[in-house]
Amino acid sequence: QAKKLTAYMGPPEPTCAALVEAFQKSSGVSTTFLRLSAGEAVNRIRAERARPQASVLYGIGLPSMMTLKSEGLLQPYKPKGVADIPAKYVDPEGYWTGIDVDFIGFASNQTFLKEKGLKAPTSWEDLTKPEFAGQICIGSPATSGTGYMFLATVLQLMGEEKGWDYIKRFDANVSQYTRSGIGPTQLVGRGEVGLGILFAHDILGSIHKGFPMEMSLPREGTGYDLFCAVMLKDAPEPDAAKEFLDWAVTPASQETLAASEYFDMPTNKNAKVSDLVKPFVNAKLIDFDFNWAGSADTRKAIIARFQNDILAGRK
Amino acid sequence: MSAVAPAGMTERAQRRDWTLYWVYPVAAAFVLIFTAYPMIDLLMRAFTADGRLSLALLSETVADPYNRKVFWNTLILGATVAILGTVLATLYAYVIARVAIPGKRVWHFFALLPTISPPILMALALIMLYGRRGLITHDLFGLQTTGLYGFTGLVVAQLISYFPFAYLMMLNLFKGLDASLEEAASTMGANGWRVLRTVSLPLLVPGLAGSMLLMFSYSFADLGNPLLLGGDFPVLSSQIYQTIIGMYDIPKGAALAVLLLIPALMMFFAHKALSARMSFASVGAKGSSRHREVRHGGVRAAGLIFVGFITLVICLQYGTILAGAFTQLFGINYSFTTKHLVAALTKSRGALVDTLLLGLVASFISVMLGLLIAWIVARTRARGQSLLDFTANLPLAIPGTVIGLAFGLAFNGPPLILTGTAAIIVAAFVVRSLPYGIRSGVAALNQINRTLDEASTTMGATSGQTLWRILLPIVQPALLAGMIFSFTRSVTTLSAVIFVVSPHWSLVTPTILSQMDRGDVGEAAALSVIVVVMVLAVIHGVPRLLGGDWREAR
Amino acid sequence: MQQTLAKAPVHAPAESPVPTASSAPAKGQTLAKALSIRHLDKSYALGGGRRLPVVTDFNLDLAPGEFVTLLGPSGCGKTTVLRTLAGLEDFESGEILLDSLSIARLPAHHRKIGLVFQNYALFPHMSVFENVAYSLRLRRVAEATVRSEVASALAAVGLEDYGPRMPGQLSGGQQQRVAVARALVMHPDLLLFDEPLSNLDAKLRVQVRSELRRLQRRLGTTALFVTHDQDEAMSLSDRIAVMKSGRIEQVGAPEEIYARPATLFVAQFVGKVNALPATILDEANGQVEIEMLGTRLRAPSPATGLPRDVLALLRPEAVTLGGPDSGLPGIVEDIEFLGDLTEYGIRVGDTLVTSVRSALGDAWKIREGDRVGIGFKEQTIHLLPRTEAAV
Amino acid sequence: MQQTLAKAPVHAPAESPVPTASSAPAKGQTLAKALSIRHLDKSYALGGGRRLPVVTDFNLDLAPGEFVTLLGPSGCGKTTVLRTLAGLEDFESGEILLDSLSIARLPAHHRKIGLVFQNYALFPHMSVFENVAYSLRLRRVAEATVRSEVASALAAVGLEDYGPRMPGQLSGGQQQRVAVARALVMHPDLLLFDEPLSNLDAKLRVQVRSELRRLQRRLGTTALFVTHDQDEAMSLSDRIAVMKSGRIEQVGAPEEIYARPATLFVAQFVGKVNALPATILDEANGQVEIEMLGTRLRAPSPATGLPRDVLALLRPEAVTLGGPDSGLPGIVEDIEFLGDLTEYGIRVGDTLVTSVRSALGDAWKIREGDRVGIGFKEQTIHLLPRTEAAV
Ligand SMILES: Nc1ncnc2c1ncn2[C@@H]1O[C@H](COP(=O)(O)OP(=O)(O)OP(=O)(O)O)[C@@H](O)[C@H]1O
Ligand SMILES: Nc1ncnc2c1ncn2[C@@H]1O[C@H](COP(=O)(O)OP(=O)(O)OP(=O)(O)O)[C@@H](O)[C@H]1O
Ligand SMILES: [Fe+3]
Ligand SMILES: [Mg+2]
Ligand SMILES: [Mg+2]
Repeated sequence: QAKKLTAYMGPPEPTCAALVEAFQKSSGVSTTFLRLSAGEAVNRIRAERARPQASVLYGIGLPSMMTLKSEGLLQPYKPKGVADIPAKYVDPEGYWTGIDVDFIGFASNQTFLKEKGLKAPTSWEDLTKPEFAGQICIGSPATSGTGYMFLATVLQLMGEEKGWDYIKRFDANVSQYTRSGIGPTQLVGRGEVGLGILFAHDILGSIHKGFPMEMSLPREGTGYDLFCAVMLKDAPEPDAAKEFLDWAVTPASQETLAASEYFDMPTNKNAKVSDLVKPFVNAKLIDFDFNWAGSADTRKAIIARFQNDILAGRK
Repeated sequence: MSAVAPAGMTERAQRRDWTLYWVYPVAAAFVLIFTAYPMIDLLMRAFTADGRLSLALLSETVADPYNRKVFWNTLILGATVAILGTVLATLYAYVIARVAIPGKRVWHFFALLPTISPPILMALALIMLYGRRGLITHDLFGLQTTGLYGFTGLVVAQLISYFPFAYLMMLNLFKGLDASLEEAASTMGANGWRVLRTVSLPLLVPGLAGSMLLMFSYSFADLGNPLLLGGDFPVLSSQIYQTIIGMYDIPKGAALAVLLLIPALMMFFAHKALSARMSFASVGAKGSSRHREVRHGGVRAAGLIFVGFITLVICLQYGTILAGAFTQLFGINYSFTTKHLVAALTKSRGALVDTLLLGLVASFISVMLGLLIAWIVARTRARGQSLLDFTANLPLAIPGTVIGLAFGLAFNGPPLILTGTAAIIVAAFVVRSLPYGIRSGVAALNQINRTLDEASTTMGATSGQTLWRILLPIVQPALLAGMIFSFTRSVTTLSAVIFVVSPHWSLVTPTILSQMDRGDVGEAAALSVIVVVMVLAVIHGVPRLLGGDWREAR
Repeated sequence: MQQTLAKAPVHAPAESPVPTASSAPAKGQTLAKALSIRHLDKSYALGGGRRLPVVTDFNLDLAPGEFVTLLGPSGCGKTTVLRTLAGLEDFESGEILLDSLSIARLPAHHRKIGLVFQNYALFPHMSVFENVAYSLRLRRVAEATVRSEVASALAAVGLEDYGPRMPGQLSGGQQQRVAVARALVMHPDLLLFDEPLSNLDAKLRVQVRSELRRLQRRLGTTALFVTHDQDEAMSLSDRIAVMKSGRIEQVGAPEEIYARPATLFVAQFVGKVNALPATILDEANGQVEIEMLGTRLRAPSPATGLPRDVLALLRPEAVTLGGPDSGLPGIVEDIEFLGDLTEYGIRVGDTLVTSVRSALGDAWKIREGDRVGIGFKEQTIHLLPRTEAAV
Repeated sequence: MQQTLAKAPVHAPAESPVPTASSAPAKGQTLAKALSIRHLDKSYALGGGRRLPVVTDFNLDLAPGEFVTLLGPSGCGKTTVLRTLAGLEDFESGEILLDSLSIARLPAHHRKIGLVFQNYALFPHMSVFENVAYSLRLRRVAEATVRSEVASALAAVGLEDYGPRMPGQLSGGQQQRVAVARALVMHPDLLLFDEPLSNLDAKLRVQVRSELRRLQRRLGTTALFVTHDQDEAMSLSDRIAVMKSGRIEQVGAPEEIYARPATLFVAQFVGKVNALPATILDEANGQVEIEMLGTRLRAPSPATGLPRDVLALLRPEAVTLGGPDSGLPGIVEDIEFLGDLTEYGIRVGDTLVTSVRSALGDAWKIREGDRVGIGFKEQTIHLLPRTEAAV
């Protein structure tokens, strides 16, 4: 009798489909998936606490995973090939395993740069320059992982006080906070705004699609997120779930990501990196404190302050 | 007639007959289980702190100045959209129903197109047309405006999206007016405008109020537009969304939802009081429904220009989407391609089929249920009908996200577990379109002279038979409109289903959303075009299947 | 004698309906039913908590198969009575009995009472045929029967060919006739008609009403008929009930109502009448001697005792016109041509006396201003106490 | 002579309306206007591309201030004619002139034509007062004037106290009267009435119609009145136009229509008539000798030449009843009581002859089966060619 698996997944639909297909081929487990954003996934898993519908959650950022873990919604499992993955990308308790890494980058519209005779920003401070007034777009920290990651990065890098001060100055240049983190790609791509703060894979994906965009990184270092695979508490299909997690850490699995136009850095040392990502393999990443950023309290505090100090002030 | 009366019915109702005895419980049960229960379940979260009843959370929410600003924003936006939308809809309906202009079928068709507006994409089309680099604002008029983001953009977007519903409602009411009343006015010297102002509109006051309520509520519940175009104009729906999705804070989201309920409640009761005072039955007794058209040259020209302008705006929207579906990368690379269409048809076939199926089932249920509740409200004096009416109408005011979440939370555990089934999706669809079914049903029933019911009754028909054989056929157009509405609404709703879709039942809108999220505008546009075509096929096909008469309705 | 009475000689006394069927009921029909309305009270809410009493202590009994007409001025409550009988209005108190069984608490659709609405109430979405067939369809009558019943009902109202039309495509009179056919076809226990022929021309009205009367007799259905047309009331009814402000003023056979009205109101309502002040001088052998218009006359003595001061009621057709030297001298003041009759207003002293006669072909043509002599058919004089207020 | 004619003696010949105002128009009123309808054709779409011709080559002229009644059977097109005049229906061809100016292309609200609808068409959202005041408000008449005008219009129809009521709270007859008041108050150039009194009882009807006629005269408004009531037509109208299937059959003064109908249809439509086959034997000095029912009679000679075989038309009131030995012997077969008159069907050989007389107070009471002798008022006999098909 064929095994079955139900998975909630974060990556774009085609990537999920490609992953699931590859997994089915290699394991024979017939798999259904549902694509969800981070917030949707967390709330759904909470809502389904009494009667979980899925066994696996894949491709959601670490902060959300930590929320789930703290609420007792995850079940520890160490996948078989976990040794090939650097220790900092794996939960010592075995609740989560990192699959791919993505970092915050700056996307610039080339037409915009050319028209105004400007250069792409290469430091956090560049973003507060008057040339960029009303030209920056970023996912809202309240609804998107990208926006939250940006806030957390800035606060970690600059410290609480200077961080908020920076954000205030940064806000003066912001044209719009979008619902989803990826929202700015459309706006930057079409020249609605000049700059976007985005996860690198979103920028690279847009460049790949043909938008006149380029990517740059802050030289002070940038924050990153770790996209993980986990097994859910009381998973209805535990065996298939384990099989999936085992497969998820393999190079073959991680290479499927790039093959489906999802441009991330795989965590498995043996996995090949796609050409678009290669120039950024050595990007300077800060030592991101997921424990701090992922805790529900931090999250609430940061977002509340952002809303009251920053958003409420905009007319 | 004897037997024991179920609780909650008046003496009068008892003397009627048995129909009420099954209709009422069925309707009440549905509303209790699928509207009241999840909503109460969710709202309870706003009133509990540490497992005990408390107002702490609520007062904290109200005290927050940011929330208050958001609250007023919501009200102002709602009022603006309600008033402007009703005015537009009434004018449009008037021109179509009463002014002699050519091409009415075409104008009617385009006015209804936005009911099938695919989520997010409409807003994106707006950006592409009227944004900073918009084809019209920038490329045509050389403007670099950010006016689209914020209040103005929201008003425009919500008007385009929601005016058709009000239009449909007003059109049916205009058609139902007793023609001889307007004729009488015109023989007494009233020109077209005066007839409209002194006779038609006053008779339509309940309908106008209903339309306002509808627009108000849609504006309240709209999430997609505020998220995309809201800019620095936050409203409650997006605030609730951010609180729940962004901060994972369900209780606070619920508290905000309570805030949203206050104006919704007020609107609801104001409308109810108004229509109770001002409904005048006219159709069907001795009246006639052959209306004369206004032939005045100036009026015709003005009507044509007005209708043409609105149609142009709508066409531009859909033109943009169509262009997006068939070009490599709209706005950047205009070379023609069918690859998006092929991709949409192959990859999303499952979602399309599921959506069609569930949408049809849901629209049928919601229309029938809506009519039954409308009948209870408009034609019986059963006790508790007001409460039933109110509860069933609640979802009007609540953002789909909240309903979806409430569903997800409530039906995941005992006593009723529906998570992962098709039933929960259908129920969510039905709950969301039921209010429209009820409102248009009540409006239509109120236009039917009671002597028709009475004639039927004296000839031996039970109230059920009267409902089925007399009222139902006469309100058929309204019913069909309701069904079309419900179907399109179900097919295009996003927020409500995001928490109830399951891996086993996928729907088109979440798919479009994720395509948009990953930047596959072409594929999203292609899928939207398919949805539009599919819905049009249903709208035109179902009536034909149900018999010639139904076609009249549109 | 009235023709209709000759065939259906049932005059039930007011309080005890005689349960004999007036005519042999048609095969398959149940026996005709008696209707009894006792002490009916009904008012309408006017808003602001005020109520308008519309029907007050209304009593009426119909024998099985009887055809009674309700006459009364506009707004007196006729429609309200019918609607209450049909179960469409609640009422405050009273009792409605159909064959001694109370139907007051029965819902309308169980009453088997057919009502022809004053405003027709045709179903706008059904063809004429389907409108008429409606009650049969409700009872799941076989299609063939439906066809023949509907066809004959439509034929009865002269609309054989209109079956496929929609009500909106009919003239007012045609719609009204459909409403009548629709009620006839359901073979109810009681038929209520609310001015069912008001929009028909005289010729058609006579035709439809005699057809209607024929059908009602054949089916033996008890019927209550509201009309504002005296001719109709007189020629159709077994008995006539005259209403005034929600009460019954008088019930009786048409001739009785016409010749011996109980009140001045009734007298005036069922036809033109001369109400002349008179004084009783003497009474003997069933005759009274009265003084009126300055002359002495003999009139039939009324059943009940009367005061000295009375009103003498004289129908215009009981006032004859002759040459200036015959009878009482008068001057013609007013002439109105009414087709078959011409009406004359004759001034006698201070009083205007109305007389009618068929002027057609009269050798002697009367003109305004002519001097005439008037006479009275004395045996038609009907006396009422003078206290009776003039209407 | 007819009273109304005495006061408004305007009989315009059909094709050339005489532009004299029949009565002095009230102060501040514009002069009365003549109406001329020429060759009007109108049909309704029946669906499926078929059309139903309803009005065909309709011609009618009204002199200024004239009051003409349109009579005709149900469904003959009366309402359609009125609606077309008011501008509520399109028509295929023809011309409508008001004082020689074509109004055919004028929209309804510019025509200044008042129409009382057959179905009242009261505005349900306005009180009775506001309904009547509507046209005045449209013309921004001063509030004080509105009050007095509305009050007097309501008084004219006997509804002084009903101003604040809503139409839904009125009886049928009350609604109808409000509709009449509403049309009167607007002082139109042309007043169209579509059976405006059909739901009123005889007494009220007489009252409202004389009030209506008085107002129409005072204002000098030209009026076209549809009714199905012959008495009404006869007593109200300057002239009567009889319609049949969308055409005018005859136009003329009431007496003319009644005494000298142009066709059998007209004769039958405006009253009961005996149409007896007769043969012309001889003609001399404006008299003809005819044979009828086996006897010889003298009748007035008709204006136009006639074939030998004719129909002799005799109104029932021109048939007198006497003792069995007087006149032609006959047997009473049928008696119908109609209030002021009683109708008798008398068999003479194979033929049933109808006679009416006021039976009231007659010493000699006729019963069914009695033998009687009948006589004829010969000078009222009206002859028509026999080819004229019986209706
Ligand atoms: N809208 C319509 N569509 C089709 N036929 C119609 C329509 N209205 C009226 N008719 C038909 O036209 C004819 C004339 O109608 P109209 O209403 O003018 O009659 P009428 O003379 O006023 O009759 P009545 O005295 O019964 O009111 C009728 O035979 C009627 O059936
Ligand atoms: N719904 C109502 N609310 C208040 N008053 C009403 C209502 N319906 C009728 N009336 C009043 O009740 C009285 C009786 O009305 P009803 O309709 O019974 O009269 P009717 O005798 O049928 O008169 P008509 O001959 O004019 O039809 C009238 O004075 C009317 O104004
Ligand atoms: Fe939604
Ligand atoms: Mg009535
Ligand atoms: Mg008519």
